[in-house]
Amino acid sequence: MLEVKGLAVERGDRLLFQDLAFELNDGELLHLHGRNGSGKTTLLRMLCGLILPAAGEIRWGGESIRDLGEDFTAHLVYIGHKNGIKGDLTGVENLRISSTLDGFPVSERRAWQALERIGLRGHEDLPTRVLSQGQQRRVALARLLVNNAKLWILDEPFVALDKAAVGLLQAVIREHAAAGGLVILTTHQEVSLTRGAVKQLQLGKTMVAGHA
Amino acid sequence: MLEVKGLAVERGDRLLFQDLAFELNDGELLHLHGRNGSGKTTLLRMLCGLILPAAGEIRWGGESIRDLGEDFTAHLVYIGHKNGIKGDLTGVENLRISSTLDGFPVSERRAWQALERIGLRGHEDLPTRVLSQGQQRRVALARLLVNNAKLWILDEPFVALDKAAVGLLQAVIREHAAAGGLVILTTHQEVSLTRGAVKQLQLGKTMVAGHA
Amino acid sequence: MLEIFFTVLRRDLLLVIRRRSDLFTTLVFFVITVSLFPLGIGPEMDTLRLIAPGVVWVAALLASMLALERLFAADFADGTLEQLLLTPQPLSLLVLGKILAHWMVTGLPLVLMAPILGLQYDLSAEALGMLMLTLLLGTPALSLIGAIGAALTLGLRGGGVLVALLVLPLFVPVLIFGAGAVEATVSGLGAEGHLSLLGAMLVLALLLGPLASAMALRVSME
Amino acid sequence: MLEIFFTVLRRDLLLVIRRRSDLFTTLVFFVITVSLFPLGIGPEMDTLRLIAPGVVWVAALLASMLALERLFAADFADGTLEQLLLTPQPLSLLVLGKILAHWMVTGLPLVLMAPILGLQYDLSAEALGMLMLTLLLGTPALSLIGAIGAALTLGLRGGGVLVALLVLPLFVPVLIFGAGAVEATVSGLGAEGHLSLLGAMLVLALLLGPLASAMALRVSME
Amino acid sequence: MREFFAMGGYGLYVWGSFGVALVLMAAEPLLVIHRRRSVWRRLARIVRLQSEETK
Amino acid sequence: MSSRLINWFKFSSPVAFYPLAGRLGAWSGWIAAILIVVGLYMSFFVAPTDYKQGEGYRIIYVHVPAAWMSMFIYVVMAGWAGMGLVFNTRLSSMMASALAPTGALFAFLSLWTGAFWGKPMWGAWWVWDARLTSALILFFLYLGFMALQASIDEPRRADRAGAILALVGVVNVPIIYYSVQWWNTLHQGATIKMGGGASMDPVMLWTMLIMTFGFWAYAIAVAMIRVQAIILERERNTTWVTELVKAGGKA
Ligand code: HEM
Ligand SMILES: Nc1ncnc2c1ncn2[C@@H]1O[C@H](COP(=O)(O)OP(=O)(O)OP(=O)(O)O)[C@@H](O)[C@H]1O
Ligand SMILES: Nc1ncnc2c1ncn2[C@@H]1O[C@H](COP(=O)(O)OP(=O)(O)OP(=O)(O)O)[C@@H](O)[C@H]1O
Ligand SMILES: [Mg+2]
Ligand SMILES: [Mg+2]
Repeated sequence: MLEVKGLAVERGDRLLFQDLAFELNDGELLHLHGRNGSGKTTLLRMLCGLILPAAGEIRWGGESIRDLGEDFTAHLVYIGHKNGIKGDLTGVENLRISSTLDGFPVSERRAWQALERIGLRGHEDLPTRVLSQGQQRRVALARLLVNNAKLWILDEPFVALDKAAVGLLQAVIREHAAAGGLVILTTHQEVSLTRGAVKQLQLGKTMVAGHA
Repeated sequence: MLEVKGLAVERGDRLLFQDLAFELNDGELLHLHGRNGSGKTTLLRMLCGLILPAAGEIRWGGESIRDLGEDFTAHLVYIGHKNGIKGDLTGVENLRISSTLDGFPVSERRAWQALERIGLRGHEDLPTRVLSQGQQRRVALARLLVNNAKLWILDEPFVALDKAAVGLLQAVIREHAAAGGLVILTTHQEVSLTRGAVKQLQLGKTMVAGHA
Repeated sequence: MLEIFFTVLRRDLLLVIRRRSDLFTTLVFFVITVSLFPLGIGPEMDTLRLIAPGVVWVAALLASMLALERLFAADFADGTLEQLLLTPQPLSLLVLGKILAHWMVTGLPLVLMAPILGLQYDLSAEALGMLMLTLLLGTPALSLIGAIGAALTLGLRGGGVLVALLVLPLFVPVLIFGAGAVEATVSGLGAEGHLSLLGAMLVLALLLGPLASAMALRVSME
Repeated sequence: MLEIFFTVLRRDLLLVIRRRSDLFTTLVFFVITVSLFPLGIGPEMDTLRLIAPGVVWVAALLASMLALERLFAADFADGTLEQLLLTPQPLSLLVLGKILAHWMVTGLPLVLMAPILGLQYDLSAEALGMLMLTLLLGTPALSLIGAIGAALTLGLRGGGVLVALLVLPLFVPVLIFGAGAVEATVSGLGAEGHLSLLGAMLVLALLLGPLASAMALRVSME
Repeated sequence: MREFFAMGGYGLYVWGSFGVALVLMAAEPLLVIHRRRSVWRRLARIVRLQSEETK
Repeated sequence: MSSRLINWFKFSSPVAFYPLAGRLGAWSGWIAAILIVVGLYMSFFVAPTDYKQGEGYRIIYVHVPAAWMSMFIYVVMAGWAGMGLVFNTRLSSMMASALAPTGALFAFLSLWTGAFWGKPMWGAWWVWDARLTSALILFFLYLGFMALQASIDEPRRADRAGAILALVGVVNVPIIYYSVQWWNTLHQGATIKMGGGASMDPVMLWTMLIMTFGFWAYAIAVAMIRVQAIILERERNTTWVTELVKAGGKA
């Protein structure tokens, strides 16, 4: 489904990577490795079409994502470093608005259920601004539960989550892949999900090492 | 050195915790547990004196930290969810300014060394705004290397760090404790540091569970 | 299609209601600016009547310009703008929804408040009517044009000045014809010419604004 | 002690230099506001001369008020303010450093620019001098008083309006005596009374501003 | 009587002042009492609900 | 009984103060009503016509007490607020919040009645002289205090932030009071000076004093009732409030 060929990226004066190529098919999970600053976030945003590559091409079902435009974003959920939720709205409102815009409107009841499932019972109707770091992350991740987009691009989804939530999220991701979805994710944490039958991609092996 | 008695906190209508008490002495490390939203961040900010407790007292060397004021903050480094670095300044500038204000001015050379040690070689003089998530976290953490404050309060210091950096940071923390320093930290990640001879404190056991 | 438009509109209005006083920021600025002048200049009614249309229109222009900063910045900072770009919806439609919400919060109150402020300056009923009419045509044009500037300068160092420099040249004609129409009415001349020019600018802005802003947003998000 | 003060001062100035155009935001606003009036009002020199002190002072007040938002907000958002509170330094000293830097960036340029703008309004040399002098005394007072409001409303819903409501009552006297002194000079009267009042306000602001802002910051960071 | 209300030509001013003062000073206590009563009612309802729950 | 009267410190806690506030409120309410009715009767039927200003001068009987009260209440409010800030006592901050609206009311009345007096006396509703300007500022300080507290959700932060604003604003009070002496402005100087004798017809003086004491009692009454409402709101999670409500305690 997703094909990447000859991708290269420059930031500032640096060539972060070049000639990057991979392919991802239905039901596959790609784990993107690399040390801090190796360009993982940059690559993920590029796969979403937010950044134009310096060279190379990204194809979805055989067509370039640039040409597809909204026909590509319809199949995509991206959760980045930033949660993309409004602090002044409640969890339920955030979820309902974002899913309507994603093209999958959900009922009020469905939204409450999703938030409860992700462990926010009792906090569904607080403005997300007052929630803790991990709770805010959960609100963002609740989108995964109500969305039926095919391609999930997740940038360090486990950050700030406690163990129970990490477990839950892994189950959700596995389920999605089992149902034929595509997942690309990065994480520095050791999680069982990234072991086993998972594609691996390492970025920036050639970087200068600077450790003690 | 640090003594906490009968601490209670309200946020909104919720009582996050009450009657919390512990003591921490030279060379000890305290690992604060608790699920998302259990009040860890709130407690840490209270220990810094940023939030006034609803009840209870925090003492440093026998005196209340409110009365000590700047005599307490002189012994304290706090690194929170937010990095507390300016995106428009370079790593070196950030480090030198914050350490001057902390009362331990460092030379330009020393700052470069610290940043190199924490793995930012080649990125020391970029505005931190263009750095990756993990690199920005490293800039914030570099303060630990040049500071000789006694009490370190670290709120999820390992977030966004890659494995090499996590290892390095653990070594730095161990060293500090071995030299008689006090460390309080939270983390949801499994790290070797929090196993072994470490004090543990669990928050919010009584919270509503909402997991799938 | 329409549903999407209204979702965005509702979302932005909801946000304003939650922050309550965001609703008043622009209005308060406008009222303050207009009301401070009698303090600074002194209370002679003849002078005041003379400068009234200019003062009110300049204040409206400044208020609109300052409000531009809030059009996309908050969404940019918390990552929701990025998410809007990734929805399978025509971006210019989303942007139009945002601009409309923005105008309802920052422009419409000015239109409604202007006659009350005009009273301070002893304007005639007719002149007050014309003031409202010109503002009703002019402020949406300002919001639409301004959106382009706001989108172009998103996240740039010193966005504020840059926006001012980019949009002012396009704002000034609106100011001149707007204030001109009111002055013409005050001095008993016809204002049709001015009005039709204002209308034309509004139509043009409506056609160009959302499209250009959407393109600019894509560029700014890189 | 002094070293700390200068570290903060240097830090904030460095930040402004890095963002380059932050330096100009306030100035550009000031220049635009003052220059738009002749466009909105028409070019009669007599009217213009009459309203000049008021226009310039109102513009300076508005510019200072709008700039307040940037005094603490950025540091609050990225967590550096929290860190400042945790340094073992007297907070009011750090705050004084920040206010001074802020005034050098937002107030001083206005003082220097004012005579050039005054020329547009056909003011005499004497009046221009008085304009500069009053601004030199008045704008630091505005920054100092404004800092209290900015600190109190940090992170609140609708900070903008609230700041305006809190600081305007305290700004208005500065405006009245500032513009009053210039008007007195224009009409050939003595301005000493006005000036000494401005001076008194500055001294009072210097005593109260940093202390009260520091206390307010501690409260706002909770 | 009419003379009294005319206040020697100052009727508008005198009654404008006293009238507004009296109206506001009558309204404020009413509003405050209303506020206390409605707080009280809300608390009573909460207490009732709680006691029903625990039953 | 006697120990209860002596132990004032006890009343610094909301529990003990709540019933006291109820009684104080009721008593001063009646006193206020009586004094104001008497004062009004005197101002229209007993006090003589002024030889210079005719009947128009009667505005003085609301204007001056309202102006005094607006300043006095501000000082008291700032005092309570400051005490709350320094000693972290809840009740003092609640007292400050309870006084603010009444203070704002009197500030508004002094402006309003002043304007209605100025029009016939000076021929203008408003002039920018020192006293009027500083009185207007006082009004806005009250509004700012209330708006600031209203926009903060966390009650303790609201208390503390409001206190800082109130304390900063205290500077304004002496300015209002002495403005007529420091600058010769359009506004009249104080006829009744602190400590010095009065230069006024004794009947007029008494009328004004009665009105002032009436306003004073009024302010106490309203503030006490309001502070009761505030105590109930803020302490709603405590057991004593629950108990009180359960008992249907009419206090
Ligand atoms: C809080 C501030 C104020 C105080 C303490 C105050 C106090 C007084 C006092 C004591 C008098 C009586 C003077 C006498 O003995 O004849 C007076 C008169 C008067 N006040 Fe005020 N006043 C205040 C604000 C205002 C304001 C805001 C206005 C106008 C809007 C105003 C307008 C007047 C007028 C017109 C008189 C009558 C003056 C005259 O007899 O010529 N006052 N005020
Ligand atoms: N203007 C620039 N000049 C120089 N380098 C830049 C510039 N912009 C970005 N970079 C570099 O590009 C890289 C961006 O990396 P990216 O954010 O994709 O990293 P990442 O792999 O996601 O890291 P992390 O694990 O920390 O999230 C960083 O090394 C950064 O220093
Ligand atoms: N105004 C409020 N109303 C209700 N609840 C609030 C309010 N403010 C904060 N809270 C709650 O207080 C808690 C704050 O927790 P805190 O940020 O200390 O959690 P944490 O233990 O650090 O969590 P994490 O692991 O996610 O970082 C959250 O549960 C939040 O919902
Ligand atoms: Mg990254
Ligand atoms: Mg936390």
